[in-house]
Amino acid sequence: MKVSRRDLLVWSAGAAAGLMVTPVPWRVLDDVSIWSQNWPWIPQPARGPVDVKQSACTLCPKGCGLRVRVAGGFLVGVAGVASHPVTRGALCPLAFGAHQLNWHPQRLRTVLHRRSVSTWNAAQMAFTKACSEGPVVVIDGYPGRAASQVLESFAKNRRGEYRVVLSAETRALAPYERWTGVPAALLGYDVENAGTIVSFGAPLLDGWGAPGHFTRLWADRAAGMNDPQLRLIQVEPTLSRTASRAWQWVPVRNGSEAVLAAGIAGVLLEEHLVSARGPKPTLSLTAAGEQTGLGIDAIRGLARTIVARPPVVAIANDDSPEVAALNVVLGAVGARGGIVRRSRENKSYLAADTPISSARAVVIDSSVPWDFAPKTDAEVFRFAAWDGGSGSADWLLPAPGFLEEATDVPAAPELAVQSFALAPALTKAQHEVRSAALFLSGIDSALPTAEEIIHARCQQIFQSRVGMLCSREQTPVSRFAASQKLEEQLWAGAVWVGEPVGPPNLRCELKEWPTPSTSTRGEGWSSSWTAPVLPPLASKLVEESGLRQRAEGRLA
Amino acid sequence: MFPGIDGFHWTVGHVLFLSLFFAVALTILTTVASAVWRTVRDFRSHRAIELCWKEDFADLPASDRRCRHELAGRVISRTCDHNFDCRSCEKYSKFAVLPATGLAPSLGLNYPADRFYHRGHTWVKAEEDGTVTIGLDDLAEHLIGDADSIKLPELGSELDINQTAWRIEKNRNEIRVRAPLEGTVIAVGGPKEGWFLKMRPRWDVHDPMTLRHLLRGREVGGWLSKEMERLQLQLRPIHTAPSLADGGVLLPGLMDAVPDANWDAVLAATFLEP
Amino acid sequence: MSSITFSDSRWIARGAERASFPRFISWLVPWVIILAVGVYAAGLCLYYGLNQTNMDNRFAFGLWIFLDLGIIALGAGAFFTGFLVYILKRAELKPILNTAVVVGLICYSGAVAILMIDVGQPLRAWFTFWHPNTHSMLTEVTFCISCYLLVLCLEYIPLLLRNRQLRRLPSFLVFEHQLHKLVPVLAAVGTLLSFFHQGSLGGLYGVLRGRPFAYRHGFLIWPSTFFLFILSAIATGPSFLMLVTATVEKVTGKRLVADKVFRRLGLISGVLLAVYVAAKSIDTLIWINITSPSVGFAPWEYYMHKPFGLPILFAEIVLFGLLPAFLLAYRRTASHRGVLLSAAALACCGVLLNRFVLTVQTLALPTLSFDEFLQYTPSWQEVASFGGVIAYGVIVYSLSYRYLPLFSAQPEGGGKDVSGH
Amino acid sequence: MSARYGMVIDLDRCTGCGSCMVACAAENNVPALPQATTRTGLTPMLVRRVSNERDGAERREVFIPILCMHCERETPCVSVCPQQAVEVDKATGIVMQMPQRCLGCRYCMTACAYHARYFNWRDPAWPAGMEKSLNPAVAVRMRGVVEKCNFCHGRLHAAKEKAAAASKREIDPADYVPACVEACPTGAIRFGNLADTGDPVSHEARSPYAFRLLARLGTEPKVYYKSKEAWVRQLAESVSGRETEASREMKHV
Repeated sequence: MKVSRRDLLVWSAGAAAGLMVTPVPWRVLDDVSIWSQNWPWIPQPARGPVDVKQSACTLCPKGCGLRVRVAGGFLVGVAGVASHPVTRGALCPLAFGAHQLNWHPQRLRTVLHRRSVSTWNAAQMAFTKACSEGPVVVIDGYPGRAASQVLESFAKNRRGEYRVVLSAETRALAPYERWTGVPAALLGYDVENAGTIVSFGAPLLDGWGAPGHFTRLWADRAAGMNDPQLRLIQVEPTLSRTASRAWQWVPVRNGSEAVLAAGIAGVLLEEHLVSARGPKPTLSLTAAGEQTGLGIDAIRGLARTIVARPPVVAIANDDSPEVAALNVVLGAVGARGGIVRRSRENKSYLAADTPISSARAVVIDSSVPWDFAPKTDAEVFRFAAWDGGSGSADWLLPAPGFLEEATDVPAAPELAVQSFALAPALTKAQHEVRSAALFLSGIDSALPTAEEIIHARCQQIFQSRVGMLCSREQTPVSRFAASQKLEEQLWAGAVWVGEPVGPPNLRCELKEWPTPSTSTRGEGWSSSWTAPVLPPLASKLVEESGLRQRAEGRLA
Repeated sequence: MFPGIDGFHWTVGHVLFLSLFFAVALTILTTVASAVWRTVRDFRSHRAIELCWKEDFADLPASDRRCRHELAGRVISRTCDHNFDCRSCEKYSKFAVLPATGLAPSLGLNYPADRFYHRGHTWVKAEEDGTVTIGLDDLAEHLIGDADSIKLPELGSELDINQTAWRIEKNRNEIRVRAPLEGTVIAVGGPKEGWFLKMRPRWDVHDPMTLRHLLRGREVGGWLSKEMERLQLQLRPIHTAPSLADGGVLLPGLMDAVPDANWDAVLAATFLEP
Repeated sequence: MSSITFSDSRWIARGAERASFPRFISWLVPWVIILAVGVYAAGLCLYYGLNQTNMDNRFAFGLWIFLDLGIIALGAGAFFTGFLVYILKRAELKPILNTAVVVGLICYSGAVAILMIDVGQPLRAWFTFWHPNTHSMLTEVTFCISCYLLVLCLEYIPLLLRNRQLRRLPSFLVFEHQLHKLVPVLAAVGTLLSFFHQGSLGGLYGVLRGRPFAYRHGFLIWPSTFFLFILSAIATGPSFLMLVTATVEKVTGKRLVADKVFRRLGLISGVLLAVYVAAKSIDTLIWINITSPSVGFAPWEYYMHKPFGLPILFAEIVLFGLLPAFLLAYRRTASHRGVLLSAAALACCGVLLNRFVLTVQTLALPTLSFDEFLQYTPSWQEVASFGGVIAYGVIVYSLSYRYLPLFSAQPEGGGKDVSGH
Repeated sequence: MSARYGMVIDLDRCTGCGSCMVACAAENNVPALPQATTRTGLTPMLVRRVSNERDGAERREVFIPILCMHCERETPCVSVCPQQAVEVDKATGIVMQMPQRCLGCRYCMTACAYHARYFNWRDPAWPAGMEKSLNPAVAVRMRGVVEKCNFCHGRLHAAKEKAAAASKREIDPADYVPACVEACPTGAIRFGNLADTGDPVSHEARSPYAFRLLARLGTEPKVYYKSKEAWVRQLAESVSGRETEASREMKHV
């Protein structure tokens, strides 16, 4: 029979109706809802039991305590350690995304020789050759570690130099090193006992020192109080984060902080507001009043306010000698709540930025900030976990990334007391990495290994019997029966904190008011961040919220 | 939405909202369903063709829906309201008695008086044996001339009145000729035979009621003159118009003679296609 | 016409004068191009996601929602005419009934199409039917619009089946006949649905407690915007129909609808518009003096951001409200065709402006005291899909006008409706 | 008994470091997409910098962490969602967003007075291998759905499981601390059960210095702020409630 149009119509209508009573359409709907929930390209998180380990952050010399979540051998989360004696659970915003850093696209995965792919053997041969031909300079960005010791002794053995790139906080302490003879790296601010802190542009609440150390102190003693125990006075041309939260903000003209310091010192001495004797500033008060744009009365008032609640300490953002001198006038050097000596040992470092006269090779440890480039024509062997791009080295050698190697963590630069912690490796690199220390001990078998040094350090702490071991509860070192126990606990995330070296522990000679020097200032909120890259999640702070600007130059 | 789906909980809102929604949805679906069902029913009860004709009739221009009595000149002007089916028209007898003043079929067209004529330009001739013969009337013949092809119904097929009885292809125009009355096809002819169908009507052909709806006598003349007028109007742009106007002989095979007239419209009008 | 060139005359209603096929095509071409671009843009949005648009977390709604609200308001003519003709038995409006249905179908299908692009997960659109939140205005809108779109299709079918070729199939013609008999039911249902979703579209913003600029007190569960939207929609729907018809008349150079129909539409539109303006003014006063201050927002806040100054409020109420209302309703002015049409245009602009203010200004204005006033310019993808919908409308209408008996009462053709009298 | 979890954020303690934002993103597997901007980014916890609009020494600034306020009364986003993808958890008072049911209509975003809801404008993506560093406790949201803060619901879940394992009915408050609270270096963000009068947070919420943003909208947000500075407390109000250049000049008009 022939099918008429009508038949077709009827047939298709019937088919459509019939289809509705079959499970097909409903099944399809159901599937659609499932498809639309997990497309193949939506990444699925790592599986496996999550265990929580304690460690310490090694991304900058502040050594914050970390509570790290690990799943299937991968880091899946970072948090602070509430029981940590210094950071007290705080971390810098960047650290919370640090567990993603090892996967950063800019991760250095192979040895690069003049930006072209090479091998570890080639690097080793090149370096041994260089060593045989001349002296070697080793540059470290994080002194005081076991690894640092390895680097130093290698340099010594080779009649080379061991140099250090100091953190902004330490550099700011340079004048005191000149006047007291105590290395800046061993000085610290006794902020716990300070009554008034005058900050000359130092970002005290914005990345200065160990996160959570000062900020928590400020939060507990000052935040939102009309008459706080701790008076934070911020001297800064612009309304910075610190200034906006400070008890008082002194908006001076740009670059006139030092002048203000001199002005204040002048008032203090003239009105006998301080007992300590110090050199009289050459600058007249009127001049100070003009140059700072504050006026005489404001400066007088400020001087009186400052001394109203002792002890007082002035903190500079750079190595300005005037601010240091103000501290001398205030009698804050070597006094309680002022600038104190952290430990009795005496150890000074050669700053890295002084020109390198004669060297055949320069080794740069991965702890050195990426934007530090040595002034030299020697062959540069640079260790780095991330490739910052610019060709500042002949050799780029992939170093362990975040928590990929075990290391020890000495005290943060601005601390008033010694501290010591251990950071166990919690994950493995996906490619071959070597730390500078490991590389050098491969060249010179006479070198002690980092493990031995750490072991020895634990021994030493155990024998000294001073200080506390802080984990959930605090245990005096004297309580420990054996060094192993102590070491175990340290590996498990406990932190050793020494005791303050009782004052007076500094003698400061300053005859006349210093002349201004070329100052080096810290760059800002992420200045102590050594890696050339930021954790991707930092984009939340920079691009997605505009809460922060990229610090110019670095972390581009 | 339904009990068992996660996160479901009855609330007054649900009850009101959903019942309202389903009421609406149900109404819509019922409407469609009933429309479909009625359609099917119409086909079952053979009312479909009648309905189609009603629709078509309704869509004819008023000028094509003149009452036969107007054509016969019994009334001045009257539009048919019975789809040309005078058998059901109660007014028919009222007017039928009036004297017809219409003119006899002329214009050189051959309209034998022993035949009945349908508005679709077919004629019906009642035979003694109770069957009828059906053919195209002269005007239609003149228009079409020689057809390219003709599709006739199968023998024994039932035809309803006004249903398409046969189709004629001419110059890529499809002409659908309407059946003048209902019945069963018992024989098919063609142009050569001079007739197209022989049918056994559904009702007794000798009963005057059976063929009442068809034109005859003077009505035919009136009707034809109207048709000629219409043709003239539709073909005016063409120069054959005078030959129509002066009552001259209508050209045979007009479609070939005047190929570029709007034949689509002309044929539609002639064979009662809206 | 010569027998070589293809001709679609067999598909055009007998006796209806239409442009030649080639001319018709040349008219369609530009629109088809616009439509194609629109479809491409929409494809981009579906494939790459809504990052193709310039919407963002605060401007979560953009051009598209304005388009939806706008065309749905203008499409209200469909249900309202149906309501007048079938429920209130205003036979004199029958001539524009068909065109109303087509316009309605275009507006609603266009709106639904845009909505499907606008949501982030179109595949989950049906979830709303599966887990409806009966407290959400959007649920009401979704249900009603989908139902009403179905109704409009059903109302369109009889029109479609009356195409000269389709009607030749007896089954089609009979079905058309039967369906047409039931259309009043559909008209009633459509009226119900439309009243609800036109309202719900207004409620959409009226319930936004978090946006004091849009938030309104109301009656029972419905904020005042619910009723205002219904009013404004039915007030401008007829005006839009007038505009469409007039445009068609201009394009085709034919008189399709008698002037009295126009004047009747104008009168209805004018009177309703007047009522709307009155209601709107009262609502605005209540909002300025009670609703907004009660949640701590001084009304002047809303108008201190350029370009959304007080002039907008003035334009909405007077320029696009009172003025056209008067022009449409007053016999003297309404009898002048030009005035009538420009008044209708004003009325349509008014409803569009109202929707614009409610959608765009609401989002642009700050809520938190430290928010900034936002600017937003649609991306080309948004604009293109917008244009696509317009083109789609023109094309569908052109096709319908050419092949279907839209204006059944037009002098040229036959028609069911002239047989009535 | 059912809890009413809420927060008190001491704005005097907030230094705007942004640790909470990063910690939140890391905890909830929020992608960091290179194309994201301040207007299309995903920041369920967002710290905003606000000034008193004065100049010179007069100028003051404050940092305001903005997150979902978990409104209690007529929760705007809940009532508007067409398909119950947003719900208030009766047991905790937490406003829950169900990404797997969300249609992406963004109606809830327009309903939120705090702009605390974010839309996934793009497919979530991480550099090669980095997906191994995602938090296993939280599923990644797909493109085209809305997300927001849910008080780290994953952690609540974990705490409940822990309690159940120890066959306890109530969870130990110490076990349930949202990531931002944990991360805050100054302890500015405090989290707790407002229903429990013994809870220090519910006590702080009643302090004279505590306030809630746009409280007059009447949605009863459960995130409180605290500041001793009057101008900061004024921020709770709308523009008119706040002394600004704009408001002053407008009032003259």
